Amino acid sequence: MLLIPCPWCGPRDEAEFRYGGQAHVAYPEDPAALSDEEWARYLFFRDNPKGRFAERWNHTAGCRRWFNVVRDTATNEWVSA
Amino acid sequence: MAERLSPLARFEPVSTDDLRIAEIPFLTQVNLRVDPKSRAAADIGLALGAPLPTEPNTYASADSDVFWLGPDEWLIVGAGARADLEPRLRAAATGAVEAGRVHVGITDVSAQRTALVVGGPKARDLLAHGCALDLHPRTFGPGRCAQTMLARAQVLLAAREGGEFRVFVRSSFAGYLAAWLLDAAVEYLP
Amino acid sequence: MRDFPEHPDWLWSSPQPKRSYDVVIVGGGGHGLATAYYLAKNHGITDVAVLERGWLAGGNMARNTTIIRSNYLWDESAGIYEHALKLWEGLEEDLGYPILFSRRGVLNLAHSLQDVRESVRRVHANRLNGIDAEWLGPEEVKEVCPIVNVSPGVRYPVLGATYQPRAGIAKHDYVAWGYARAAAAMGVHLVENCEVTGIEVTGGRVRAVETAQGRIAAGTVALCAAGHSSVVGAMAGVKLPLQSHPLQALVSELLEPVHPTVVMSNAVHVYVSQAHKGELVMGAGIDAYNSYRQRGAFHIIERQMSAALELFPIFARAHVLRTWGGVVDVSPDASPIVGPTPVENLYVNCGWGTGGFKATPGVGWCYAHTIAHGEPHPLNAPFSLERFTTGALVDEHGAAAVAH
Amino acid sequence: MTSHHRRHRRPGFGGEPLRFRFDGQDYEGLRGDTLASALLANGVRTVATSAALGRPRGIYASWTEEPNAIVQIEHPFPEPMLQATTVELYDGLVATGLTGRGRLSDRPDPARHDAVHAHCDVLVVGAGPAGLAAARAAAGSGARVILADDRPIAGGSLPDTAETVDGVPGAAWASAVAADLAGRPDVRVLSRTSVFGYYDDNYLVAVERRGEWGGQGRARERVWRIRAGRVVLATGAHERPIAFADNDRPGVMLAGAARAYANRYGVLPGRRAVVFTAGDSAYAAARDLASAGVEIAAIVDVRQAPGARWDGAEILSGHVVTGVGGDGAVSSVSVSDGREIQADLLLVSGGWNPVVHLFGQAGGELRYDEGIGSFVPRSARQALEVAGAARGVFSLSGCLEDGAAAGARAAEAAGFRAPPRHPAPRASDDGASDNGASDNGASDNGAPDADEPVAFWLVPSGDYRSHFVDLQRDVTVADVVRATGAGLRSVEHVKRYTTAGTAHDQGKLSGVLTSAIVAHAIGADIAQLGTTTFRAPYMPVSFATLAGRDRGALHDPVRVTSLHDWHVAHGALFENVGQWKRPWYYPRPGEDMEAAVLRECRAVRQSVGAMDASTLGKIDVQGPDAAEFLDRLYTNMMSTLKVGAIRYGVMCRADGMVFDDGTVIRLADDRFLVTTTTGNAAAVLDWMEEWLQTEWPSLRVYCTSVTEHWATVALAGPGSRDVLAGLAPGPAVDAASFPFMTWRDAEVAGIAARVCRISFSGELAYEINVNAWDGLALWEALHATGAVTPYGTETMHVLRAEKGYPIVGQDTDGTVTPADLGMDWVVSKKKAGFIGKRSFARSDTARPDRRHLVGLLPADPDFLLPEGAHLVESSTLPEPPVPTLGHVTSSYRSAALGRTFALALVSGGRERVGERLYVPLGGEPVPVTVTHHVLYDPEGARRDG
Repeated sequence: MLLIPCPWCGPRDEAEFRYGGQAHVAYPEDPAALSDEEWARYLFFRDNPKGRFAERWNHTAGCRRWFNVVRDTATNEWVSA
Repeated sequence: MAERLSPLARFEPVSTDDLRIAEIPFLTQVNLRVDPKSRAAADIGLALGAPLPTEPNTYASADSDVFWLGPDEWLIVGAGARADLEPRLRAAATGAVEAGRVHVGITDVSAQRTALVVGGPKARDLLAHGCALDLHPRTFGPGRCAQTMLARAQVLLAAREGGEFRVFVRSSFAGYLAAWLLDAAVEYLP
Repeated sequence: MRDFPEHPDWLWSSPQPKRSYDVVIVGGGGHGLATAYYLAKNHGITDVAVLERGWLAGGNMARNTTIIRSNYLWDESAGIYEHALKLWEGLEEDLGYPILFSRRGVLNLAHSLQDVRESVRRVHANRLNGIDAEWLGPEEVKEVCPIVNVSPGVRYPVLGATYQPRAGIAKHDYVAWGYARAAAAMGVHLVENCEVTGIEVTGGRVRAVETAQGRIAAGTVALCAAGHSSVVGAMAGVKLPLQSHPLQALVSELLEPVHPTVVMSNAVHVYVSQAHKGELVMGAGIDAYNSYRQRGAFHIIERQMSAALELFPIFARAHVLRTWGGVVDVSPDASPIVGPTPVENLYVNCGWGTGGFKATPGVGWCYAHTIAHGEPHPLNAPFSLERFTTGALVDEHGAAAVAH
Repeated sequence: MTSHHRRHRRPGFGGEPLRFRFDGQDYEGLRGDTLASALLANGVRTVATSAALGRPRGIYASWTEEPNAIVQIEHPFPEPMLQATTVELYDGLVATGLTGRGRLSDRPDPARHDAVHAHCDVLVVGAGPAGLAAARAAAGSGARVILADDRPIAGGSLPDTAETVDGVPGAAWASAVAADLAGRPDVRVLSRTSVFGYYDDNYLVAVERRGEWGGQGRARERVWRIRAGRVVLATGAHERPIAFADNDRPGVMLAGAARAYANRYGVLPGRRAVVFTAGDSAYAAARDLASAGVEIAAIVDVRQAPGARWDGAEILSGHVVTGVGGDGAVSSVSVSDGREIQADLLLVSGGWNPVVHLFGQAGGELRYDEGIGSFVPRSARQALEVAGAARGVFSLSGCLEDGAAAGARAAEAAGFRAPPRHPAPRASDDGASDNGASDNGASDNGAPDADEPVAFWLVPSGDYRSHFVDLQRDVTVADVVRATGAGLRSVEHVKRYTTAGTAHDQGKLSGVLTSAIVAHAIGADIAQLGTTTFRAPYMPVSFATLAGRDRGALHDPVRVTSLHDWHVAHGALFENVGQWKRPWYYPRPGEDMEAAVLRECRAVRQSVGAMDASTLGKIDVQGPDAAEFLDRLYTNMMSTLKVGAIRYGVMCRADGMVFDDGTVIRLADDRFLVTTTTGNAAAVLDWMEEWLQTEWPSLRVYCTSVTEHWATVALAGPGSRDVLAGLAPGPAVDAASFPFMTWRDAEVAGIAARVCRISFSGELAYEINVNAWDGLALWEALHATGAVTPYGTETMHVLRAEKGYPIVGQDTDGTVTPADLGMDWVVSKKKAGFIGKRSFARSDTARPDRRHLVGLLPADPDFLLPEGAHLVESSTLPEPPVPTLGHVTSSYRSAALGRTFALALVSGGRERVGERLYVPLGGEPVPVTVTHHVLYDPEGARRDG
């Protein structure tokens, strides 16, 4: 049970959150202008590093805010910003 | 015509020296969304008699209880039937909304949740069976509130004076949560 | 109880890696070993090294719940899993190793009307594909597995189940070691403690791998790195649509036989069999977040126990002896990716998520074919990287939420 | 029956006699006994039979590390595979020895189990000398402390010894410290509580054995879920066995365990003993046993020059035990000098292994310590300290000091200022110990530890087939050597080849020994070889304990609407839809499902029916940009919707596949009410928040769930207008004044309501929304008219299917686009963009032969196709695999059509309308005709009544 640092509510149990995967993946400005390959990149391809990973969480059972944190996926340690 | 009915209308309250569990039905509840730094927020605070609490996981009590739910979200709870609460809040915000770019979300959610009081010397022990928050008075004393999980239901939990807690739960989950509380309370009941 | 077959007196040697091979397989798990075996056996390609960063078959091959079945929904999936099942049925003889394939059937339980519809759909699809499949009502479920609680009073009652009689379990170490031993005997080099740290690509073509034991040149490099596929793929500049998650399993003490089959339930999140010696082997849910940590969170185990006792009250006083976790690589449509990459002579086999073990012989067979011929075998052709661009996904999500 | 093996009763253990039965024989023990100590007190030496080889096995250890004495409890409730050494004796206990396998009971387990969350600044695991000292130091700082210990009484192995602290017996000192701690307001002392898992972010789980069998509703076992600021692991050490011939015989016992039976339980495990040791600690054991009345025949010490001295027995230094004799249990001991010594007890001590299991679980790294011949903590990742024997500090005074320092460090790291140190307790150090069963290497003469125990694991021999490494799995040195001979080089491989370490004790005793023998066999360095991975749980935990109270009705929340009690009272059968209970149909006496549903359908098509639709998700969307926001989410245009009007909409995921559908009501220029499917209510709100917060923060919109604020009743059928008019005299309800897809505020039966004219059945219909508190009043008022038939989800499904309306999740499966559903009309061609639009242009998604939603009419109008059946081209099936054309998504018997019909997703289906296809169901494939998916009232004439 990870203890996830919600920037608003403080550290809370993982069970209160929904995982959002890689952070900083913006919705394309103009999807129609993208090739099928570029669109597939947006839809399906996300980083999956072993190590530091900027990721998103949503505090669904709490303040409902989305936020980004950095976690080491090899150790599950939180990396302070 | 039938009476109005609360979600736990058939729940038998518990009242022992160690533990009290009862529904507080028919509270007027309004969900408020607004930028806390806006004039609308200030005006609503004035109308409520106390500024909107901006410290996460706290609540303010004035005319009504105002619970922090998120950085731009509050639950305002008036005792009993207060049909005027939502229009009053809307009226308080109108000036600011009309004047500028601030917008508000004001929604009557009175029947969305019902409230339970969980009190008595064993209240904290009982809640600890299903709530992962640290409810020690050092960290969760009177004036603190939190949206969290209690057993497998989402709740808004608030600490009040005298070691009493108030639990707001979605109406559809109320029966489940009450049954769970009674089951967990077995060891604390005579 | 020592009616249990012994491992042979000789398994494999630990050669020093050569400086160059025709084919280098990255990852010495079940898939890597099976691929090496079929490369040698079916295609006569024996100048092969299987490079393993730890000990052979120590990743997901050592961590799964050994369920073997082929009752998948989509024709593409059914094709490759059924091919695997047919190979399983003759594998003991083929490898000359007692892999303990135990045909005991699998029940996939349905707990809601929606489950029932999806299950019946899968049964009919399976039959068209020549896969044995039946739909059983609750009483028939009870006949197949008397310890399942089919009473209508439980929170999510059993409304029926699909049944594949040819499904079963095997001993995972025996399977891996059988492939390893047979491959080694044909000249394949199995190199342990040989982590791949880089992949050399020049002119759009793979040339060599850098390893903990030095540079090894390779005509072809075939990735079989399961949970670590993204990491290895990145070494060659190949980005894969994968996310790695911990998946847990657990085992009880040895118990007298009570459970004659394999039971899986997506809705209640249970899959369990009683292994050859008597231990209950049970899979738990997947952790939601990306992680390479080979262990999951405890609340998932607690939830698993709650679900297990709903279905099997008799398990109440069994004990959890050991829990563990593997790292599974999950693709967007919960189906694998097997085939060529944009880098010439570099192949990927990944994205098996929670379903890799049962596919072992099938994927080894098809992947070896792909490597040997430079183009996919018809059975793995649908599982290309391109499908994410065209949208021709093989979406086993619904069926594979807990598919093992 | 008074036992001749019972020497005395320890103070603090009561002494109340308890009757028990083992293997069919009645015995008596004392309160405070374990089953093992009680059996030894009764002279029972053979307790179980080995699993693979059928050899007799006795009691080898004294606590959780026991590999041999595995029993089945038969009464009061059957429980398989418990260690006799950890079962606390109680009156009436019935147990049997096992042969490697336990037995599950098919009687329902009456016991209750629960879980509780706990928080502390410092968690101390283990209440031995180091743990007690740590807890005392931490508590003195004002930190909130939890001290968890798995034994019934505090002190770790202090009660196993005769040592003193501050001049009082160690056990008494420990209970005084524990009592003092327990009395402090912010300290919680948990006894009989085994910490068995150490997870990320200092989350530890423990099981407390509370000794109840369901009486008074008390939980028998409780899981503690502990979140700790800082952890002190004071988990002690396990004594290490030595592999020699027949080392598995009853009568072979760890020296520390024998000492524990003598001191803690007042039980003599034998009469005449030989001690076989590689270190000093066994001398203290020998001394204690001698003073308890056991004759020590000899001490066989593998060292040439033992540091310890004792003149109570002959010391055979530089020698080893080569085997034991006896018919079953030990009756003699063979020594390398050729002697055979008569003895019924052989005490073994190969050194001590720090208990590093939790440390390992926490992700800590180990190093091999030559000095103690075992693995000790090197570096930790989590916020923890290790103290005492768990990190190789074995002397009592060392443990006390180490523990106090660790406790103070932990408190300081957690933000508290530790008080000045207590004066260090004076320990007798005559063979001191820590939790678990650890012991020290201090010699009798008080000399410093000049001669540390050597690493000695194996007595060399020409035949290793009875040198046992893992007693429970019957793994011998010969098996390990066979594994390495097969080419294996990794301890993990050897573990799997031999099964060593996989039994009940998970290799607590055999783990390091196996590594050592592998190292020996392949000439490797044990430090390089390492150990196998440490995994939770540290000791076995029952399924029921972990399931806790999440069982039966509490397994998962049951969600109900405000009308639920009425449905129950009126005989509804329910369908589980996610966590919701929805009325499925309302059978009347004598009706089966088919009859009830046909009746309900007829009622709606011919008069009027009412359905509880309260479970539909409802989201209040407010703000100046609400219309723009919904335009981006829905495939169709919402900004053009007029206030007072309603529009049906579909949402796709970015991949273009249908995600949800529902109606959108415009309440004001800047306010909408969105409805979602029952199952997707939370997902849609999350979806909206995700886009608002992460992609479009500039949009001025707020979303609020109001699902349960409203009770929603669908009133459908040609008679619905009259029923509504009768109850709501206010507004005009004629078709012109209250047109389709509009809404009105009205009073219905005196209740403030929002009435929407929408239809999911094709009939004239209204959806009446009231505050959920008034839901029952509305529902009863509707039924009081006498005109209304309640109907459930099954009827709703039939009616909508007749109209070709898809159900998301039934007629879609995550691979279906709006175009596949024949819903091009719901996909805006004008909007610049909406979520999913780009995906429609992908080559596969734009394919003309995708699966389309179509209707099917079986050639036999009475034949009901099974939902999930597939379609093929020809009436004769070729050999498999046969490609499918698609499958039946919905299939019903229609009262209105007077026949059966189905909906199906069929490859290129719209181009196949009129074609004959076949449904193979075994036997002759069933012929069906493809039709348009709207089968009933395709002109929509009925919706206005």
